[in-house]
Amino acid sequence: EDVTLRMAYDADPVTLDIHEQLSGGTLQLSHMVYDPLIRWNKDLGFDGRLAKSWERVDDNTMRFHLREGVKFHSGNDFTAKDVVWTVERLKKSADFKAIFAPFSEVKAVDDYTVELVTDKPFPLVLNAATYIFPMDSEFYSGDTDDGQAKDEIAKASNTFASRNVSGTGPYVVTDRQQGVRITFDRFEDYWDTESPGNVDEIVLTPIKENATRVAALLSGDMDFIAPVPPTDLERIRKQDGVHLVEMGGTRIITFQMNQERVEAFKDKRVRQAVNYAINQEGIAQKLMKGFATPAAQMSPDGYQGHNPELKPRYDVAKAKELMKEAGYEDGFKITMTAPNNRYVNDAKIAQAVASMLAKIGIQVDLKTLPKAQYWPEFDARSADMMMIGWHSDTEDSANFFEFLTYCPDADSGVGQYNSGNYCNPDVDKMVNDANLETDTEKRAKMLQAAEKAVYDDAGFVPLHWQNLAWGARDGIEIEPVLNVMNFPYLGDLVIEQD
Amino acid sequence: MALLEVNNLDVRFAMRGGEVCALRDVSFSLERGERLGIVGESGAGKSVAAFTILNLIAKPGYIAGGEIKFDGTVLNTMKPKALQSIRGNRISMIFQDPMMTLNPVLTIGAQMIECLKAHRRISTKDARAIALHKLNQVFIPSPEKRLDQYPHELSGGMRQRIIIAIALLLDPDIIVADEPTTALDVTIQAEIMELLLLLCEKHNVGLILITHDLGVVSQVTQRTLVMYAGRVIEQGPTREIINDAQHPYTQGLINALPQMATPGSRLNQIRGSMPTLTKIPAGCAFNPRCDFASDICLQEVPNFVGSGNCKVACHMVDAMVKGQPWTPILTDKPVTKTVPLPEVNA
Amino acid sequence: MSQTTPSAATASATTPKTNSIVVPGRWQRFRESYLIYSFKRDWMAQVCLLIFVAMVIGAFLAPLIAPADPYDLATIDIMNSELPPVWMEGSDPDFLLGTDSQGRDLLSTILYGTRVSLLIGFGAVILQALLGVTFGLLAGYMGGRVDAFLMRMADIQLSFSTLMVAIVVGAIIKATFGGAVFSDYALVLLILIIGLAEWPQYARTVRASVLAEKSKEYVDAARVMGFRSRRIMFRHILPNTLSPIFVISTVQIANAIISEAALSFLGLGMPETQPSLGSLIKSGFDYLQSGSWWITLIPGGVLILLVLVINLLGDWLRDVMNPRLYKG
Amino acid sequence: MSQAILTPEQRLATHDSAALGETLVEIRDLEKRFSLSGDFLEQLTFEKGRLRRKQEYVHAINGVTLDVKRGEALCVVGESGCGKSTVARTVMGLLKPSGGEVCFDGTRIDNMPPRDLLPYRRRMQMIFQNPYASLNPRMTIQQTLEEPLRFHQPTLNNGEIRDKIEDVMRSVGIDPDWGKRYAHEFSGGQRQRISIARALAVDPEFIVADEPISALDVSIQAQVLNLMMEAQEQRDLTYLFITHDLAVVEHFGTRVAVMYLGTLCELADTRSLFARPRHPYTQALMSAIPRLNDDKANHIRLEGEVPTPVNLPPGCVFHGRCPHANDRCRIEIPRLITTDTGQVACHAVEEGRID
Amino acid sequence: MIAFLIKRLMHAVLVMFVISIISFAIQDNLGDPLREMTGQAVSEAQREVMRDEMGLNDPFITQYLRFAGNALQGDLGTSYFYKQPATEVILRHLPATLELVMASSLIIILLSAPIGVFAAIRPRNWLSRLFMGTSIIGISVPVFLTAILLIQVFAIGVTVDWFPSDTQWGSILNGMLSTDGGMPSYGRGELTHVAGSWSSGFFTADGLWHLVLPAISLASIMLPLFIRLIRAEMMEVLQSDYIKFARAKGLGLGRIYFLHALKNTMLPVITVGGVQIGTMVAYTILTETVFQWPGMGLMFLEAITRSDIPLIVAYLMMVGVIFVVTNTLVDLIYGLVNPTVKLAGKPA
Ligand SMILES: Nc1ncnc2c1ncn2[C@@H]1O[C@H](COP(=O)(O)OP(=O)(O)OP(=O)(O)O)[C@@H](O)[C@H]1O
Ligand SMILES: Nc1ncnc2c1ncn2[C@@H]1O[C@H](COP(=O)(O)OP(=O)(O)OP(=O)(O)O)[C@@H](O)[C@H]1O
Ligand SMILES: [Mg+2]
Ligand SMILES: [Mg+2]
Repeated sequence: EDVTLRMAYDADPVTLDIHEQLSGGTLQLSHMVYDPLIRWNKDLGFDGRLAKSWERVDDNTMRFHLREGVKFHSGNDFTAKDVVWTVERLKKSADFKAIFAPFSEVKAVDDYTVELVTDKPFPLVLNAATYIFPMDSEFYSGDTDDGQAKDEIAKASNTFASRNVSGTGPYVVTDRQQGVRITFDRFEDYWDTESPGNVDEIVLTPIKENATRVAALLSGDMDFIAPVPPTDLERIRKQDGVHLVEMGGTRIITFQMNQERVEAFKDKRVRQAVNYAINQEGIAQKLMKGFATPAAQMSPDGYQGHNPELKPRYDVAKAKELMKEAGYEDGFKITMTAPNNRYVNDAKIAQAVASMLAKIGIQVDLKTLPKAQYWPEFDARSADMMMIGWHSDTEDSANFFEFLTYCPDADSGVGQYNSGNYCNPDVDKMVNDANLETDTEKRAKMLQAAEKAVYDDAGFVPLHWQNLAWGARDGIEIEPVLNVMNFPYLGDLVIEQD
Repeated sequence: MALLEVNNLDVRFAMRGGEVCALRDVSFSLERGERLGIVGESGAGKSVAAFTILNLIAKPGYIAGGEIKFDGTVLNTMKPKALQSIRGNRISMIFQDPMMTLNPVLTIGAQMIECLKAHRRISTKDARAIALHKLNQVFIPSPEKRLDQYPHELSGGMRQRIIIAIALLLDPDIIVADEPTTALDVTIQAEIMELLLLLCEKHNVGLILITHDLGVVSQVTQRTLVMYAGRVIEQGPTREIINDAQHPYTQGLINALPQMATPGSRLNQIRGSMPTLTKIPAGCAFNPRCDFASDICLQEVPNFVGSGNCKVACHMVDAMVKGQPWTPILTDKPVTKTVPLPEVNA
Repeated sequence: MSQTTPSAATASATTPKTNSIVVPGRWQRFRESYLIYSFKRDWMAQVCLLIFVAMVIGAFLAPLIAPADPYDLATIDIMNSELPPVWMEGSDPDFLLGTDSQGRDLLSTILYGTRVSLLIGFGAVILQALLGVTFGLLAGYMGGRVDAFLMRMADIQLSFSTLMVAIVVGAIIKATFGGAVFSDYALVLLILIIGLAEWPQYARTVRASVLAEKSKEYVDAARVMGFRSRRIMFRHILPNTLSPIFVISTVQIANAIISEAALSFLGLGMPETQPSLGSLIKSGFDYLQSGSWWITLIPGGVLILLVLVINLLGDWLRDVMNPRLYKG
Repeated sequence: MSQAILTPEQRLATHDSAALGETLVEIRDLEKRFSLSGDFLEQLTFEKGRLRRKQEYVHAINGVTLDVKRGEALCVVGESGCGKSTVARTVMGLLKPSGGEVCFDGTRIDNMPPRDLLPYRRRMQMIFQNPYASLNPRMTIQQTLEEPLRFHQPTLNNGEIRDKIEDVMRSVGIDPDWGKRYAHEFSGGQRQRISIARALAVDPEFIVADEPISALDVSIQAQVLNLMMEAQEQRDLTYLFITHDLAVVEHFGTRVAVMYLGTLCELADTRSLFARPRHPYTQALMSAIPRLNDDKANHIRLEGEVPTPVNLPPGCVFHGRCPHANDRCRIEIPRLITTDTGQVACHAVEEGRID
Repeated sequence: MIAFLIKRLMHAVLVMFVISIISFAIQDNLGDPLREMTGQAVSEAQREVMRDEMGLNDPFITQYLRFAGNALQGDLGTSYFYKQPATEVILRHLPATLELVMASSLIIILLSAPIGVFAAIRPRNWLSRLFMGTSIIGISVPVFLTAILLIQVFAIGVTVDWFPSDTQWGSILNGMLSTDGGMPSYGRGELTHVAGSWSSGFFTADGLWHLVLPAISLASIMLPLFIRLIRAEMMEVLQSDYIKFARAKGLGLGRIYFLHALKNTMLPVITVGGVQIGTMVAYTILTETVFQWPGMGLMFLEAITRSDIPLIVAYLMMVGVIFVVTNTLVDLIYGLVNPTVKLAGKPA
């Protein structure tokens, strides 16, 4: 009998074209329908998938040996030319081109060998390779009946690729009703015959409302749900017949202090005072129900830049002292804006931060906005403190710095999300250097130093890393296939049969 | 024995402020084929009397005493089912406003046929034939067509004729007509009254005609009952009452008609107005408006006196000088209410 | 008795023995009115009024009687969050009804929240009434094109629920003032939004009763006197349409409070920093299943109670005043 | 001082001769129609495969010409819906006529702007049928009476106004002390007297009374009629009195106008009309009055149904029900002809077929 | 009739015009659609290019005229999120909403008429009082609270342990007040494809089972209104002369209540109720949110969070059309039931 997994996410994939948008949803889909060259394992190391093995040829070149005998859903054979075609397409994608910009060339050495070439030494070649889900170049070449190129990437219109899919992955899309349901069947010719996965059919239903999603699991309508809201963790833990899997996440939630708008924030002591005033532990415990790891830096544990010395420094007395030193004993008024439907408990966190700041005399005028309206405000830097959460697309520390703490520069685009205008050229330099360093250990040292420097500067207010949680019916062994990146390898999922 | 006998009828309304008596001690009788008129000013209790005959008084009203005897059986204690078989069948009613009496969403035919079917085991076809026949009797032009029309497609006079046809449908013994023509024009009123009279005479149907138009009463009825504030104050043969009223109120009513005065001269008016039910004066209810009122009128409710056919409830009948016109004192008191009643946004 | 001439009759009437009749004053009239009469006999109405007045007083005296000021962020400690009400285990006697997820005292928050809800309810209804009564009067009195136009507008607006109109109006307001201003003036704006969204209810009711009044002859009498339209509309007709307006107002206050709650539930209402009952329910909604039911159910209960007593009072008023309301 | 009430003729005769018979209100070819078809879209119909605009009207008045002489009480009678009220309301300026003109004291008033009309408003007043609807229920009697005074005579001070109101209230038999009461505290007859007081308060010359007594009981009718006659006497009033009660007309009117379906069919002074009705409709009307003293109704039965004012019949509007109608009546609209006693619009009378 | 339909058509056009102008005027302020369409790392410059490509930077008039031109040809634009013509997206979501509304209407119609009539005929009966009391409570509880409670009680289940469970009565009471849950609380269940974009949940047990809770909660707000409306109208009709006349004719009570009175009661109920059922489409927003019912309401709310303007505009216009259509239907039905009304819109 067929084994079916009924699962609910908060959203279904926006498109079937995995190059159209770089988002969690797309990657989750990618891992079901496609296989990457290599993929992250639980220890944040790499496992080969379509690449059997790889080696660094020189500082600028990485060579991948591809698996043979792999078939696409369309029946086409998988070869090196598909990899080349895919990387080329990635470089055209608005969302992915940044990740693949360092690669100057991708070469098919023979049918089952490809090389990725960079101009400069580049330490993150393997990170980037996790984004290469080779597409069926034959399937996507040519024009459709109405004269559209099959490989076209477009956000606002219906392309061939957004409706049709041919990958090498464990599942084939059989039915898709956007916003309602998407159904997958196990790919019969799947190459990975060693995979323990025994699920024949997956039905994915989007359930946006947290409570309803949890209710669906509890009432037995769903086998597997994600995400689980912090408030319901306890319930799922307690309930018989279902279980919960939690992992420390990699998305950092922060507040940025705008130095251009607020004179006081130019003073390092004030910024430090703000950091001392905030009780990350309290937020993580009370608001997030332990569903977050208090943070004092951007890089989560396991990233190269993670500096274990940096600890949250909650100390209201110290904060008050610093305020006094800086001449702001009586405090001042600021505005704060945060989204209210972007991050877990975002608005509640902002409120808590506001009341914590009130205790050292900083009166906060807080507004929370839905994300669609929040981003334009954020781009306009319209408040003195703004919330931003960040997940590193490359699963690497440098990405945090580039977007969040670099001195903003409109031309190169760095510091795009640095709404605080924090600028420390030394830190920027450290990270730049690290990005040319291919020696992992050296590179880690450099990045950790950068984290320390920002910490000392109190360049922003780190709050916590948002944890991840999945709920499932007992007998669905999700734990082995889950990871901190939040793309479950469902191809390997085992459902216990009784 | 009279066909219909009403004895000492008391009807009350349980209002929020307490009970009010709409009818007190009302007695009259009707012989087979007799035509009786009930006159009185607005609020005298004429309609209540009419509804009570068929025990149609709706909550909060109820019959507090007395009995209504029809053909030997007492109606007011009858089981609802049995009463139903008398309503519309042996006693039927005609209401005041022909525009409101017919159900606007049912065809004339349906409303006639259902009435027949409620009382007779009869096929729809036969019922239709009877209905047609009755429509012919009331001189409705092209009756066939009318059966399928809705009330709003007909004029007021036509509707009232249809209501008469419905009243006659089952050849009743008595028709109770509550102001059947007040909503109609003079010419049509004359027509309808003539028709009613004709049919009643032809089929020997008893008629209780309620109206405030003394002219109509004088033309149609044989006997007349005058009501004031819930009581009968005078009754007797119509001619006698018109020509020689005994009660000061009846006299006043008749004398106030413009026909009774020389054109252009002052009319003989009764001062004041009828009391509301909640404010009925002690003694004779008419005493505040009466020029002949003496002490006894302020204290005792008068009993019927009178010889032969005419009966009148007045203490002063004998003391009165007949034909004395009324003193025109214009100023009177406003209606003061003891119980505030809801203001009705009509 | 001799026949008196009319003039003599008039003269004799000038010396009436009616000095004994005292014309009641306004207050006495009110006390003797049917309204008070039936109020005294209806325990349901009395209980409802009592609860309602208690809630109103509690809400508006909140700054005096509430144990804490939920707007003063400095007094809030996250470590106090989600404490249960005193009758449960693990509670803190300082927080009678427990605390919410931020550690705010729930009792105080509810008192302040009720105030916000009531302000919005009353404010919106006043606005609706102003707009609706004016438009309804105009439409009913002027008739013709004015009537057709205004009623068509009302129709179109009624084709969308308050929610949708609120979303659209909210967006327009944001367009005009900028998104950030919204939360600063959320109270005023919600009053505006709900007021703008529901004026047709009034307009239709008022129009219906204006049409009924207009056909009455006292209006013709006023026109015959040569009074100007404005005077006739406002001095003669308006006072006579007051009782339906009064009755519909109670229902509309209840509706406005519910609308606000619904908007807040969808995240389009009061910000969580200045919570109304609706946003309190919403903010506690996430905690319902995790066991901290009081954060959402206590404000929910208060909301239901408030709306219920207003509705019951409205029902009673309708029974007493007996206006033939436009039902739509 | 003891003075009997005078007959209408006597009343006319006692007026000083200059004013006597002089025309106060002149109604010329008055027409009024009401559209039935609503707005443009509702007028569209689909006929024979094409879209057409079709407008329907109620022809409430079709060319009525009437003079009201100073000091008289001109009664208008006719069936329900024949346009009596419409004539009254048009004369009062409550409706704009669709054709014809209305003159008051020699000045045309039907097309005057409201501002200029004000002085005339004061001189003409109206009394309505329904005593329960004609007083504003939210105003005290005092307010009801004061308002027109203050509006039309802004120069009066409070004391003068109070005196004046006391005067009128007494003259209609209402105790001035009750001014603080509201209308619902009064009975129908009292309310009607208050309405009359309101009309009298501004000292009008001309009063239009639209069935002022038909909603009242017989005993109260007498009170109100008496009051109106007294007022006429004391204030030299002119009445346009609308009613369908011919007994009242006979008692009260100096002249009578009989209307049928928006047209005037007969106009004569009361005495002669009752003595010798000329128009067949008038005759039918007369015969229908229930008299106290004759035992059997003996009225002229009219055949057929009253036609609707929407689709007016061609020719004489009465021909469908007239026992004397001939072909001419079915084609040609009769014009008013002057007879020895008044005016009548009937071919049969003109031709001498009926006398 | 033709005139009537033309009039309604023009009404619809007017409604759509007004809505389109308004929704266009607000579009800038609903947020930036690009943010939902691109990843976090895409630069502002690149977004600007995309905006240009999508014509979002054109002046208002240009955008509106372009939209209006297309709209006249039946094209309301393409949803940014679904990448399909907005009309198609809406049509796909429409059946879910319509089925929900239909199910609720069914509940409302089946329950409100008997209860309303009963409460009117026997106003003092304890059962009527109970109904009326419940109905006023029903009106006072916001839909979303009803929905949440329904889910809690019937989908998740509640365990009551207020009474001592060591006593027999305590455990019985606890058992009576506790529920097992297990009712489906989200989505539409198993669907059968009917035609075009219409998949129905009416034909499978699972589909119907899924309808229960959402339909009840949607009905919870309207049902009390209808009961009260029917009761009030019925009580008024019962006072009328023609009912008295029917009684005087000696008709049976059944016929009087259920033919004479009810038919007249239905007239105002149809006008008011029909419009209410039309607006119920709009009320579905809350219910659909709580039950994650994949209908138009949920779609609309999501379109708002995503600033999917073409979809928002199309939805608003659709609701306007639904309103006009239901109104037209209601008037047609009214015309059928009420003989005094001709469809020109005027009583004869
Ligand atoms: N349903 C009722 N509830 C309370 N009082 C009532 C009711 N029906 C009648 N009455 C009272 O009974 C009295 C008599 O009313 P009834 O209708 O019989 O008068 P009427 O003589 O028929 O008057 P009209 O000539 O106006 O028809 C009135 O004073 C009225 O207030
Ligand atoms: N505002 C209006 N709109 C449409 N038709 C009207 C209007 N007013 C009057 N009519 C119609 O004009 C005709 C004459 O009406 P009018 O009120 O003048 O009659 P009437 O003689 O006063 O009748 P009644 O004796 O019933 O008062 C009637 O057919 C009436 O339906
Ligand atoms: Mg009566
Ligand atoms: Mg009239």
